[in-house]
Amino acid sequence: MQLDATVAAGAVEERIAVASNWTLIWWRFRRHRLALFSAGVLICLYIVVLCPDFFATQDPQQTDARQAFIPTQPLHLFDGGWNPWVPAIVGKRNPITLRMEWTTDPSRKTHIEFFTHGQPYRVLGLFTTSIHLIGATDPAQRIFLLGSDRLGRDQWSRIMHGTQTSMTVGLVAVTLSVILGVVLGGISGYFGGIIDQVIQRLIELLQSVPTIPVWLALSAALPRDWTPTQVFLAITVILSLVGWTTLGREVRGRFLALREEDFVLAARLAGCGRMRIILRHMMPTFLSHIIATSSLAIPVAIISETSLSFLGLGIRPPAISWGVLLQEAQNIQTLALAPWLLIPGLVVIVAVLAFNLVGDGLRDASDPYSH
Amino acid sequence: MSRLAQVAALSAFLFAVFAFQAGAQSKFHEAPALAEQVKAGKLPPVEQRLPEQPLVVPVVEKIGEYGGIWRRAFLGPADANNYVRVVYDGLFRFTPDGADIEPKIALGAKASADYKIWTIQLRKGARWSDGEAFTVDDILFWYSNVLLNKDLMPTLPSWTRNSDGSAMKVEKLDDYTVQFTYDRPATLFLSEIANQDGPDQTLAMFLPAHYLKRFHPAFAPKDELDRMAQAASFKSWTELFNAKAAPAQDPDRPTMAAWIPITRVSDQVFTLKRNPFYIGVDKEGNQLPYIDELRFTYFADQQALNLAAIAGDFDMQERHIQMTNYPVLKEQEKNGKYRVIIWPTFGGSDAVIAFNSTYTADPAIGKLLATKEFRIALSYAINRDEIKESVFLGLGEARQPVAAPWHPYFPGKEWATKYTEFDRNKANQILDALGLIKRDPQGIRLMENGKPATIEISVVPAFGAWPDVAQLVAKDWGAVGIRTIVQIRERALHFSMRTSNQLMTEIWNEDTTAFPFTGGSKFDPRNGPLQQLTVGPLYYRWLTSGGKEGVEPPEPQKRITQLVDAARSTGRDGQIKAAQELYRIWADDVYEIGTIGLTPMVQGVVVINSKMHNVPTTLGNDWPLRSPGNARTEQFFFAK
Amino acid sequence: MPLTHTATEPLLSVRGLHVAFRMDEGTVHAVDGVSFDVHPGQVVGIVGESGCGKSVTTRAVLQLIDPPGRIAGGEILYRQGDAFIDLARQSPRSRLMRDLRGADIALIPQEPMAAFSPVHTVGAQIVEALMLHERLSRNAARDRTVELFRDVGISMAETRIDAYSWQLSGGLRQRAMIAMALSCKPRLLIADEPTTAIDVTTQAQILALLRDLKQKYQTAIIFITHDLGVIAQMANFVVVMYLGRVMEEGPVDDIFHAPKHPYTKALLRSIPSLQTEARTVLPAISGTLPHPFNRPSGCPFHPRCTDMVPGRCTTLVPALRALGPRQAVSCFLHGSEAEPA
Amino acid sequence: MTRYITHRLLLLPLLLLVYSFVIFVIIQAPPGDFLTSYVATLSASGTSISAEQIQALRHQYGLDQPFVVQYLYWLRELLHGNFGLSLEYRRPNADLIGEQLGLTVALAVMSFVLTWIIAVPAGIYSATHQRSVVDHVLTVINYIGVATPNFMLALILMWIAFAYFGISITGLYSPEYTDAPWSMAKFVNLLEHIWLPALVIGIAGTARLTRIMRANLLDELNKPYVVTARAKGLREWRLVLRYPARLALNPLVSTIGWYLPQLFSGSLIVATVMNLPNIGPLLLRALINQDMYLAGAILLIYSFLTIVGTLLSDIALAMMDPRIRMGM
Repeated sequence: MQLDATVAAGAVEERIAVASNWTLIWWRFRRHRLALFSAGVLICLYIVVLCPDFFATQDPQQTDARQAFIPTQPLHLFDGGWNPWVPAIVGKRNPITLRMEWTTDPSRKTHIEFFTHGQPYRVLGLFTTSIHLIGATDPAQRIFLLGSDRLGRDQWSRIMHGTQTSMTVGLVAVTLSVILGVVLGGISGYFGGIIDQVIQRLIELLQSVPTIPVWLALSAALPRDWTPTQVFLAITVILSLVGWTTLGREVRGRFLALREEDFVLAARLAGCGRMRIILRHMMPTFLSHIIATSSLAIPVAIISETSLSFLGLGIRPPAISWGVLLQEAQNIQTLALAPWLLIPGLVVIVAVLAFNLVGDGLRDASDPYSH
Repeated sequence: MSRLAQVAALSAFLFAVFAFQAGAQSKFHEAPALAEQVKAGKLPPVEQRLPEQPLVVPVVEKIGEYGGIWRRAFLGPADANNYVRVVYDGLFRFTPDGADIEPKIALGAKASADYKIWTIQLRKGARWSDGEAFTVDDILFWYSNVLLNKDLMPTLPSWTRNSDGSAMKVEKLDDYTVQFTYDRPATLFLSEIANQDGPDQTLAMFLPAHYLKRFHPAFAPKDELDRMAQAASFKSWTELFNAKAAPAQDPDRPTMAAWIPITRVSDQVFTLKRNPFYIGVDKEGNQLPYIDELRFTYFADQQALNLAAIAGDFDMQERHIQMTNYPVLKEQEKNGKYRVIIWPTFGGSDAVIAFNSTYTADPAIGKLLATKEFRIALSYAINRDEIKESVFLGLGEARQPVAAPWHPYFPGKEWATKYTEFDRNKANQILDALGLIKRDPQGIRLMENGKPATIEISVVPAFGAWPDVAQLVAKDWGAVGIRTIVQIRERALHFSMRTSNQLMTEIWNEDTTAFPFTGGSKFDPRNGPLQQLTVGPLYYRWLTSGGKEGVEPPEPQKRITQLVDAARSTGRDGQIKAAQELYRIWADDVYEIGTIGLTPMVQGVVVINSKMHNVPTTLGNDWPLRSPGNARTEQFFFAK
Repeated sequence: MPLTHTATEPLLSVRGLHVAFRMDEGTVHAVDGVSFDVHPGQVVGIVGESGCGKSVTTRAVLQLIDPPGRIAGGEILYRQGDAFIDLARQSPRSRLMRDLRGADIALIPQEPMAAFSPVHTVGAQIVEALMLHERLSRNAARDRTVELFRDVGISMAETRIDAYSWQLSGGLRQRAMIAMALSCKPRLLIADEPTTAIDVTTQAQILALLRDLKQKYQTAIIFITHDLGVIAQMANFVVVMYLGRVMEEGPVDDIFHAPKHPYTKALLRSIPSLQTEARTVLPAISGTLPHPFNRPSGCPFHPRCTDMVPGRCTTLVPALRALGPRQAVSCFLHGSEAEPA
Repeated sequence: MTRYITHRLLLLPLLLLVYSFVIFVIIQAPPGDFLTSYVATLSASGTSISAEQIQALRHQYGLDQPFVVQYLYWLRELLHGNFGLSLEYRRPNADLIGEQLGLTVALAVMSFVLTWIIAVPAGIYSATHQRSVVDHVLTVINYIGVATPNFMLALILMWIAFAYFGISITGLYSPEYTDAPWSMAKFVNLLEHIWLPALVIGIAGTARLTRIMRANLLDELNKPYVVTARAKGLREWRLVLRYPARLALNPLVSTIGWYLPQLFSGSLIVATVMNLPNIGPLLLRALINQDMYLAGAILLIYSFLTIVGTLLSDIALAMMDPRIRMGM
């Protein structure tokens, strides 16, 4: 037994000896089972981002007055053998309360299929297909896996499209603020002196201006004829303009500390150019840290987007984002009628949770002093 | 409106006679709290507080009981009209059905045969809420020192103008009789007077001279005024005066209403208590109001307000209640100990799509928007039934924005429902006929300049489920090959774009349909883009600059201005004829596409405490009627 | 098999101590069957390269092993009066252990810089120990601390006790640390490489100080170092460790003059001495210290051993064998038995 | 250190001047002005205000002046210690802010206290009992706490309260106490209502703080001075509190200053959703209605408090950590 362990340990050691920093990080990261699982969740979400239409059962904007406020339709996989279906529903308006009331019709079932043909869509702007992950066998039949909203739009499909918007906002905003933060923070930390002072004051200024009015002002100042998509992109940029400061500070701190380290000094003595020192020597030492910090910043951006859209200041319908979907749930009264409209909130929580877990896992894994 | 005027005068006379008899025959009664103050010597007895001929207010169900606090909600200082509507502190007021005008603070009014001279009779012995006598001097103070003061009133309101633009003449005949003289027939005089109760933070046409003189440079030393203004952070005496003259901003300012403010509209709770000198009694001689106190609680958020309403936190509230909450309200009736009733609006349409016929930013689009057939096609393309079902809970009817069937101005069913049937083929045919035949790969029709026809609907999320309507309409228009972008905008942004002629189309409601000739009617292109939607900001400029700027309006629009002018100086029958013609033009030329009308969308869902009585089950519901003020709120009461 | 080297009863007797760290990659046996005795007033030096388990051994004595490490076997017998207590069986948080720590057994840690809290004054941290174990009032404890500072040769003791550790020089810091360790007159002092982090001159002063204090306080010392020169100056008895195992132990003279184990010999060869000619290259021990997970089979030292016997040394683990009354070695070359697998 | 503080204080007026300009630019950035949005509001009920009247009001309020003139006017008033008049409320801004200040601060202090008295012990427990069941449970709660937007939490709680108990939990008092004078009963009523919003506002902060406390303490627990202290024979909890916890708190203390502006501004979204009488909604409303002097006053005070808060943080940190104190 001792021998086996020794052999195994030997194999381990050999690998460690040749492992690059990145491989080490990956090994350490792999040990966090929750983080690994969360990374899986995020990958799934980003697959949805790539092609929400494939996952959507129908056009997310398709309205039908007579299919408003349909509750969730539970998916059944077996009906005497593999034959997925959802219960058929019938609804009528209550003459007294004027509420649409839905009941399942036990005599009928709506059969559904996987990889079925439905409404055509373009994949990444490359080709057109009409294959959907899931859909009713009869294409004319609409199914509402997660219920429908007040205009009779399918929440499942809307969440898929909202995922695309919100996850992209998070990613793009954080990428931009990472670039800004690294460049400005790096400049500040590397050169020091007056440049540092100016950038530091700028950061303080940006940090002390409350975000909501900045947001209001900027989003109101956007060109008036922009479409919701353009506004959406602009909002992403704005989010990153506000969000880079924290990272900028961190990068500066790291630069300040690193500047004094021996190897940078050595590189300078060896006559390396400044840019080269930054890119070749300083950057790699905290790249992993930046990645970890960024993955923790994405959920913050997502929550910002959600909150702002919720206030009606961010992304606006007919564009779909998680915040826009949650705006429906803003109305307690709607919630009383249709609690399933809170589901997008759960999606937000899951995504943010996953980002946080992955971020923490990455941070732990990338910290060479962790044990 | 001659019939209205005559009715008003006659009813005033009848009321007066009746009231006189009531006063002579029976002793008056008062609220227990007031009786105690009388006993303590703090108040004169009720007989001395009431005018010789009190206003006798008919009750809806039964004679009420004194006491209670009427809990309501408001959304802050900009919601001061909430107060205005509840107290309806006017010389005259609209009757509950909105068809007539009845005297309130005034005793009656009489017009000369040519409607150029109006005489208003005040109630002898009527008093302000601080006990001072209310006389013609209070109207003259307004006339000489407010209306004719250039600092306070840089431009004259249209109803006070003679045909040459100068102000009408106001003369005191005696302490209780005042005479208004115009150089034109002023047939709509009473309708205007019934709205001179200080709405929109303007000044009422009768002001407590004894209180306000100390804030006016005609009576007070200038340096003293400056000192007072500065102490209150005001820049000028006019700001000070305006603040002091607004009851909602100054609790010390006496009013004539049934309840008087004791806190300010800028407070968390805007509280009003009964006016011990209120001029009204019920037919048994009980001085009104029945309810002791009115309490408006501030809500920062309309959603929170609605939630509180569902929980039964208000005793009678229709303002800011969203129609979409009707089902929840109805389901919670028992738990919340309230009942929910519906007052459908007077307005012809609760979501109209208004077109800017003078849009210039994109000439190709502008040309389409100004084309009547194009608008007709888009009207046919809308599936109104779907809008009705999903936005209006299945209430209301598909119609153009014209007066309601029960109203004398109703132009006829043919016009009310013109172009409202859902017919995509017809829409496509018309669009094809307009030359919009070629389409891009997405199926969007190409305009003559080769660009896809793209229309933007600008919509403000504040006042109704209009964004939903916009999205439904956008989908329908897309289906006939017109790409439609919905832009949900902040109110201020939307308005400044409207004023600067940047909007293509917008969604609003037609809430003053029954009043095309008074106030800031939306049908009159001369009222400008502040009131009037996007019908054509450049037409407005042309009309107001005497043809120097802007774009000359087409014949039908010019005809509308003639009709409005005619109605202002003609009698009731002439007004009805003018209005009907106006609505026919409106529906024929589809300057606005009506969708669904006659729903309770605008403050028409009423939540009433189960214990509250005398609230009418049907009511003319519109802003000029000051609903619920026209329901005679002073006779509402709580059953013990 | 306890070894006896003097007639007196030992103060501390470590018997077959095992300390294991259970990690996700596997279990590391940081200390693997270590035995030695400490007698009153005696200095026991533990030598070995970094990671050989010397520090862990002494931490085990104080029950200060952090998770995931734990004492996996063996005895740590500490004499109190006439009886021995097995410290290995005490809970780390027990009252008994807490009473022993600082009062009976004190520790001088490796890095004086990090061993003091940077936000508390040095004096306060010593006063705390005095108040805890000696039940002194704050003022009395403070006076004692000033005395202690003088004892360890800190000038301006009254002001220095209100200094923060980072305001003191390395030497002063280590003196303060010694003052703290001695504050409650411990019977056993564990000095964990006390001179590693300080410069050579100061090092000599500190060693002299420790020697003086040992006399004055009659304290037994376990002295951990990788520096054989220091051992020669300080220790009475030496334990040589490699990869958690004792390679050789014995009185300082025997170890230095008659080393038996190839590892001890190699270590001794690597220190410069006056006999060594200048500019000769010191022989380094060939090979590198293996990774803890990669413990060699058989004798742990065999991959680096010049005298290694293939077969026997590579597969079997030699047990510690007494060579004389006081010296012992674990090497097949010197007649060690193979340990049962 | 005194020099350092004086230096920072001397810089304050200059910073405020810069801030006042930035703020003015921001609040003036959206198109239109107060009257545009006022007209828009009135339009909901069919306004009868004419374009001429609006123009007259615009002149009266000075909104027709060029941007710079308006700014200089505002600045002049500010220099006289006058925050100006709210365009919407027609009352001095200082009064309006003053009225809301008490409850805003009460709520913020409450959530601050809740945050800290929950987070610090929880963080310490988690770190000292790493990988215990409680640690795992706390970690899960923390993650969820951080991941839930607080307006969502407010909505869910309000919905639960409404759907299952049929009550509306908006506001800080029962209706009967809203404008009642202060009394014991009103205070008790306030306490009954305030904890829920305080919790909602504080929950994300609590989760974040717990996580930071745990991580910091874990770092500190591995430092040699902890071993030294342990070797001294200190009781474990006493040792943890006295040494590593103290050091782990330092980075947190440096964030305390950030609470100062928050005390003042209230939590905007939650306060709006839950209808709390708070400066947050006042600001949001002022911004949306372009009541620019009110918005400007609130933002300027906010910036001022941010600067002062940062300074206070630095001072607090210096008091906690002698290394920084001596370094100043």
